[in-house]
Amino acid sequence: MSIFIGHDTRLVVQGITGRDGSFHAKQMLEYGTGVVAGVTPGKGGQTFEGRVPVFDTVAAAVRATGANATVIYVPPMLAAGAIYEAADAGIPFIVCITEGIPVLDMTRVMPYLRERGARLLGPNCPGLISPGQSKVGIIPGNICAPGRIGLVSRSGTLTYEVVNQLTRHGMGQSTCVGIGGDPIIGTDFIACLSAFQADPATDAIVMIGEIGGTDEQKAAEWVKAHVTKPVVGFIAGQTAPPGRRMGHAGAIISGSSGTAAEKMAAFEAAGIGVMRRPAEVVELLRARL
Amino acid sequence: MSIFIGHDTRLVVQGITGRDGSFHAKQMLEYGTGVVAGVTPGKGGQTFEGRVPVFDTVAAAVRATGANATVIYVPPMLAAGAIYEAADAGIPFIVCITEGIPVLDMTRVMPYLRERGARLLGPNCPGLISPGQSKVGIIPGNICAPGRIGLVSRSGTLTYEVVNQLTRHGMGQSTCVGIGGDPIIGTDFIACLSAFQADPATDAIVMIGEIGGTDEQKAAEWVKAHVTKPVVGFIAGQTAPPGRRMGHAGAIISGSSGTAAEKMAAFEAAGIGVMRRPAEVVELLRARL
Amino acid sequence: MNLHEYQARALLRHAGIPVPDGDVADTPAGVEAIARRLGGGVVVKAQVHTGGRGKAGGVKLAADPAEARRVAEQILALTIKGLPVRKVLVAPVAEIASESYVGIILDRETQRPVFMVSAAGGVDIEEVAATTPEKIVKLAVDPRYGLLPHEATTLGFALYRDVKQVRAAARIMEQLYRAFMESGATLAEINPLVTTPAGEVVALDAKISIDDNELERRPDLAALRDPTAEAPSEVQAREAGLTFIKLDGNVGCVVNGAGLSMATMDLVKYYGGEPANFLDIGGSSNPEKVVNALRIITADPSVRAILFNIFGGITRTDDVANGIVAAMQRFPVPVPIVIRLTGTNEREAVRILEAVGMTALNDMDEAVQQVVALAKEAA
Amino acid sequence: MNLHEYQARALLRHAGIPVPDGDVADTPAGVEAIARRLGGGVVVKAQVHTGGRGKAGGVKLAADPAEARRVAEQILALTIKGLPVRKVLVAPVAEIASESYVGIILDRETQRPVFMVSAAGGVDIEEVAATTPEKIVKLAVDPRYGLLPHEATTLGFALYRDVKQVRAAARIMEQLYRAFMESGATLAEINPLVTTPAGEVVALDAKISIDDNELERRPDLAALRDPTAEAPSEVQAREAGLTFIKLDGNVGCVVNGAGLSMATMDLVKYYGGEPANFLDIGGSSNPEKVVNALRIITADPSVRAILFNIFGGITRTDDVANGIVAAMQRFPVPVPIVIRLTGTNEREAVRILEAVGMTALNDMDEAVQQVVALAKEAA
Repeated sequence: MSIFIGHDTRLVVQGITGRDGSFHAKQMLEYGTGVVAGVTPGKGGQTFEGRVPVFDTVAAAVRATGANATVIYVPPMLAAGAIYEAADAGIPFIVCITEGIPVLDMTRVMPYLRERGARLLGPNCPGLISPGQSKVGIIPGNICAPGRIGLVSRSGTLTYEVVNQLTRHGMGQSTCVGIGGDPIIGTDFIACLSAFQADPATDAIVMIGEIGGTDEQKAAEWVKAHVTKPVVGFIAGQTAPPGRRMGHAGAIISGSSGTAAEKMAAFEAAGIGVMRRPAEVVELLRARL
Repeated sequence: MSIFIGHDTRLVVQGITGRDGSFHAKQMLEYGTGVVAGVTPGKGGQTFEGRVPVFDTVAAAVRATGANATVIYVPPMLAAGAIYEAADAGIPFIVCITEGIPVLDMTRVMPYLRERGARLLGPNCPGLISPGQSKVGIIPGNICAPGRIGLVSRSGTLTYEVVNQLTRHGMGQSTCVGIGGDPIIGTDFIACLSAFQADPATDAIVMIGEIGGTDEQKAAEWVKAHVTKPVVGFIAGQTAPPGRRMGHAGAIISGSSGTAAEKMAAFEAAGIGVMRRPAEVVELLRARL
Repeated sequence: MNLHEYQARALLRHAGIPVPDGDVADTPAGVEAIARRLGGGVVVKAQVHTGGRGKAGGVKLAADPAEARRVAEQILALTIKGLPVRKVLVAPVAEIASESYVGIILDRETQRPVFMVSAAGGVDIEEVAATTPEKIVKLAVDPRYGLLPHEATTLGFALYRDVKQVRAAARIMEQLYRAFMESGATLAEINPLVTTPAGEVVALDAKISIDDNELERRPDLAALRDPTAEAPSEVQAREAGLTFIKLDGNVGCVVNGAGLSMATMDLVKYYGGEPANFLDIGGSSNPEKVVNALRIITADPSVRAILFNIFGGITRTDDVANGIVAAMQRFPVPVPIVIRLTGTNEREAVRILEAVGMTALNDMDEAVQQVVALAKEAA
Repeated sequence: MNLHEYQARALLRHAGIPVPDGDVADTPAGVEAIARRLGGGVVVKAQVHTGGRGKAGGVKLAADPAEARRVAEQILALTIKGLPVRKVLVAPVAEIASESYVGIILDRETQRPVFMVSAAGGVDIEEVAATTPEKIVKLAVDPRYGLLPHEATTLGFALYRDVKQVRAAARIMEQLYRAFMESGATLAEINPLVTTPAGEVVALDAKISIDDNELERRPDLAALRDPTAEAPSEVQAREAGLTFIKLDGNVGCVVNGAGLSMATMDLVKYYGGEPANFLDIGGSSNPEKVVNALRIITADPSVRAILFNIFGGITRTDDVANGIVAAMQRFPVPVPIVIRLTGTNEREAVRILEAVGMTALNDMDEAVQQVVALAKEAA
C-alpha cells in the first residue's frame, strides 16, 4: 500500500505541453504512473506521446477519463488558477509543483479547496512517489525502491539525498512525500504522519524539516500523542543566520521560534530520533526497527 | 408554540440609540419581547430605557447577556456590516429591517451566514411576531392576536392589512413573518412554510406574495409536495405594468415569468386557496379549517 | 437606474474592454463633426431608456457626415415610447464576422452574479432563452472569489474555437465582471460581442443597470443619472423620497408600502376603477412627503378622485392627516379625496381631519368602492 | 523584498492613511531644503534595511535647517551593520499623546493575513509579544471577505476608548489591509501609530515587506527595489537567478535546492569547517547559472575552497559539469574545487569533468570532509 497515490491513481497533467510538464509527464509515464490526460487550453484534441489525450480544460479531462488526481506544471502567475480549476472539476488530490506562487494567491486558494474537500500537496514541492506503483511530480524514480519506510519532507533535493541513503542500504519506501517549503501549503507534516500511521504498509517514518515556522514542533507533539511507529527526523539550517531568507519562502527564522535547535529539541522531546546529518538516517532507523 | 422566535428569545437591538432603533426597541419592550441588549459603537456602558444595557459590539453583548437573536436598525450602507458582526458573534437568528442595502453586499453576506449556520430574515422586511410571546421588528403588536394561523409575506403594510382582517374575525396567529421584498433575502417562503408545517401550534398558513421572480411558484410546488395544512395565498401587483419597479427591488416582472396571473395559477395548481382581495382571507381560511 | 448606451460603453472602455470609437452628441452639427472625425460610414443611435429603438426609427446608418447630420435631425426629433430623444451615439459601422451575447445578471435564485453567454448573439436573447435555452451557457460567480481564470476561459470556449479569441473573450469576461461589481450593477450586457474579419473581439453595444441602492455611496454613479430621460413627475417624486409611477387611469392613489400600494391598485381595478398611478410614501412618513404626494397627483389632469390608503405601522397616521390638511391649505385640490387610515395614532388622525371637516374610513374595501364611485361620477 | 521607510510611508499615504509630511534626500543640502520647507524641528532618519538604526546613530533630531544639514552629513557618512546609508528621511518632529502598534503579517498557521495591534506601541513589539502577550490583540482576516467593518472597529476599540479615535483607527486598519493586499505584502507595520495632543490618529513610522513572488506580475512594486541597499554580490546573484547569501566562513558552497544547501552548510560545520555562503542554483539548472555562481564565489577573497554538491533530479548533473568547465576556461578559479554529483546524467557529467582532468565524488559526507580539509590547508 501507500498514501495519497497508488496503482489506482488516474492522473491529469496540467501544463502537459509546457517545457517542465512534458518532460516530467514522460518520466511519469515511463515510471508507470497512470497518466490519463493532459490539459493545455487551446491544445484540446491533441495526443501527448501518442497515448495521452490532451484537453482544453480540466473539467473536460475529468469527464472523459474519470481522472482522480492532477499534477500542475504551469507558470507561477497561472498556478493558483490551475488549482482552482482542478478543485472545481472535482479532483480530490492536487499536486502543485510550481515554485514562485504569490502567497496571497494561496490565502484564497486554501478555503476554496476546503469547501470542496480537495487535498493539495504543495505548492513549490517535488510531489510524491510510491515506489513501484505511481510517481506524481519530479522525484527521480531511480533513487527509490519499494519498501516499508514512509518519508515526508519540506525539501526537494535534500529528500533525494535521504531517499538515496535509504535505497542504497536496502530500506525501500512505501511513499516519499515532499510537502513543499512555502509559507502556505495544502498538506502539512501532520496530515502525512497521520496517513503513514494509518498505512499498514508503512513500518517507520522519516521526517525532514527546515528552519522557520513551527510546523515541525507541532508535528512532534502530534507524533508524541498519536504515532506508535518509529519516527526519525532531520532539520536543515542549523548554521543558517537568523532572519535571512534561504531560498524557500518558508525558511525564515522569525523572532525566537523556528530555529533548528528548537525544532531538534522538540523532536527529542517527542521521542523522535534526531539525525545530525542526512547519512545517519539508516543507522537511526535500524536501531528502531 | 411559534416559529423562529418565542418566549425564550433573548434579543439584541443593533442601532438601539438611532431614531428607528430606539422607537422600535421601546415598542418591543412594551410588547414583552426579551430585549436583553443594545449595540451602538461608542455608547457601550449606557443603559437604554433604564433597563437594557448598551454595548460597543455585538460580541460584547452576546458575551454579557447570552443573546440568541438580533434585530438590525442601522443605515443601509452599514447594514451588511451589522449582519456580518451578528453572525461573527455567533447569533443564530438575525432580523434585518433596514431597507436600501446594495444587493451586491448581500451576495457576499449570504455565504458568510451559511458558513456560520446563521439564519437571516430580510433585509428590507418588517420582521416577525409571535403574538403574546415575542415581537422582533416593526409589525404593530396591537393588530395581532395569539392563535393558530401562520402568515408569511414578502410585503410590509399589506401584511398588516391581512393580519388585521384575521384578528378582527377572531383568527389569531401563531407567527407572522415578513420575509422582505429584496432580490436577495435570507429566509424564503419555503423556509417559513417548512417551519409552519412542522409547528404543532399552526393549523393553517397564509402566504402573501408579489409580482416578480419565481419564489411564489417554487413555494407553491413545495406546498404541493410537503404541506398537509391548509394554505391560502394572495399576490399583489395584478394591475402593475410589466418591467416597472414598484418600490420593492424584487417586484420587477422580467421576461415572461413573475406575473401575478402566473403566480396565482401556480397557487391554484398546488391547491392553495387564491385570495382575489385581502379581505377574502377570512372566508377562504374558514372554508378550509 | 439604467445607463444610456454611451455611458455603458464608457464604463466598459474604462474597464479595458475593446469598444469601437464613437461619441455622443445632442445636435445634428455635433453628430456631423463626430462622423467627420470617425471617417467612413457611421451608425447614429437614439439614447433613450427603452427597447425597440431600431423599429421606432431610432437607429440609422449614414454613409458620410452630411447624411449623418440628416439622420441625426430625424432621430433627435423622435419621441420613442413617450421618451423624447435628446442624445444620439455616433459610432463607426463595424465589420462583423460573428456575433455573440455576453451578459451578467444578478440572479435571485443562486444569489450570485450569473454569466449568460451565447454564440447565438446579436438577436433578442430572451428569444434565444425561450426557444433554444441550450444555446445559452450559464455560470454563477462566487463573489468571494470573483470570476476565476478557468471560469473565464470556459466561457470563452463557449463562444469561440480559436484559442486567441478564447483568450480575448476570457479577458473581456473578467473585465466585464469587474465593471459589473465596481459599478454596483444588477445587469451588464454586451450584445453583440463581435469578431471582426481580422479576428479581433470587440464589444459593439452595451447595456448596464445600476442598483439604485448603490447610489448613496457612489456619487460618481449617481451623477450618471439623466433626469431629462425620465418623466418629470417621476423625477419630482424621487427627489421627494416617494416612489411614483404614472399609469393610465383616473383614481389617484397614495399608499404606504409597495405591497399595499399594489394591492390597493388591484382593488381599485377589482371594483371597476382604473388607478392613475402607483405612489408609495414609504415607511417613515412625514407630513411634507404627503404634501408632495398630493402635489404630484393633483398635477395630473386625468385624476378624478384621490384615495389615501394608510396602514399605520412605522407610518404615523396623524402625520399623514397633518400632511393632507397642510396640502389643502397650500394649493387647491380640485378633486374629491377618500381617506382610509388605521393603525398608529389613528384617533389623533381622525381628530385632525374632523377639525377641518374631513372624515376618514377604517375599511380598505369600503374606501376603494367609494373612491371608484366618485371617480366615475366626475368622469 | 523590504521597502525603505520612505517607500512604505508613500504606500500608506496612497492608501489614505494619515502620515506626517516629510521627504527623502540623499545629500545634506537636500535635507536642509526639506527641513526649511517643513519648518520647525525635524527628525532625520537613515534609510537602511536593518533594525537598530537609532542605537547606531542613524536617527537624529534637528532644531532647524542648518542643524538638519549637519546631522544629515553625519548620518549619510554612516555604515550601519555593513549597509552604507545613502538616503535619509526628513520628517517633522511629532507631538505624541499616545503610541500604539498596528501590524499585519501573513500567518502560516491560520494561512491568513493576521492583524496584531497593541496599545503598548512605540517599543519593540517582539518584546511585548514575549513578555506581555495579553497586550497584543490578534485577528485573522478571511481574505474572501476582507477586513469586515466590525473587525476594524473591534481592533480600533483595542487601542482607544474615544469613539472618534476608534473610528479613525478602524479606518486606518481598513486602509492598511488594502495596502497590504494590493502591494502583495507579507508584512505591513505601523509602529508607532500615535495620537496627537489634538486627538488625531497618525502613522509615524511604517515597515512593509513585499512577497518576492509578487514582483513578476507587479513591475510597479519591483521598481521599488533599491539595489544600492544590498550587497553587490547578492544583487548579482539575484539577477543571475541564484539565491545567494554571504556568510563569514571560507568554504564556498554551490548546491541545488534550498534544503540541500542548508544541509550542506550544516555538514561543513559538522566536519569542522565554516561555510562562506549559501548558494542555491535552483531547480532547472543551466551551465550559465553555474558559471555565474562560480564567478560570485571566487570574487570573495575569504573563500579557500569550493564545494559543489549536486543531487540531480530536474537539475542535470552534466549541465553543472559543463558550467564548471566553462567557468574555468573564462576566468581563473584560484582555489581548489571539490565536486560531488549524483543523479540525472551522472555518467555524462563524470566524463565531461574527466576530460579536463577533474574528478567527481559520489558521497556527500566524503565530499564535505575533503573540502573542509582543503580549506584548512589553504587558510
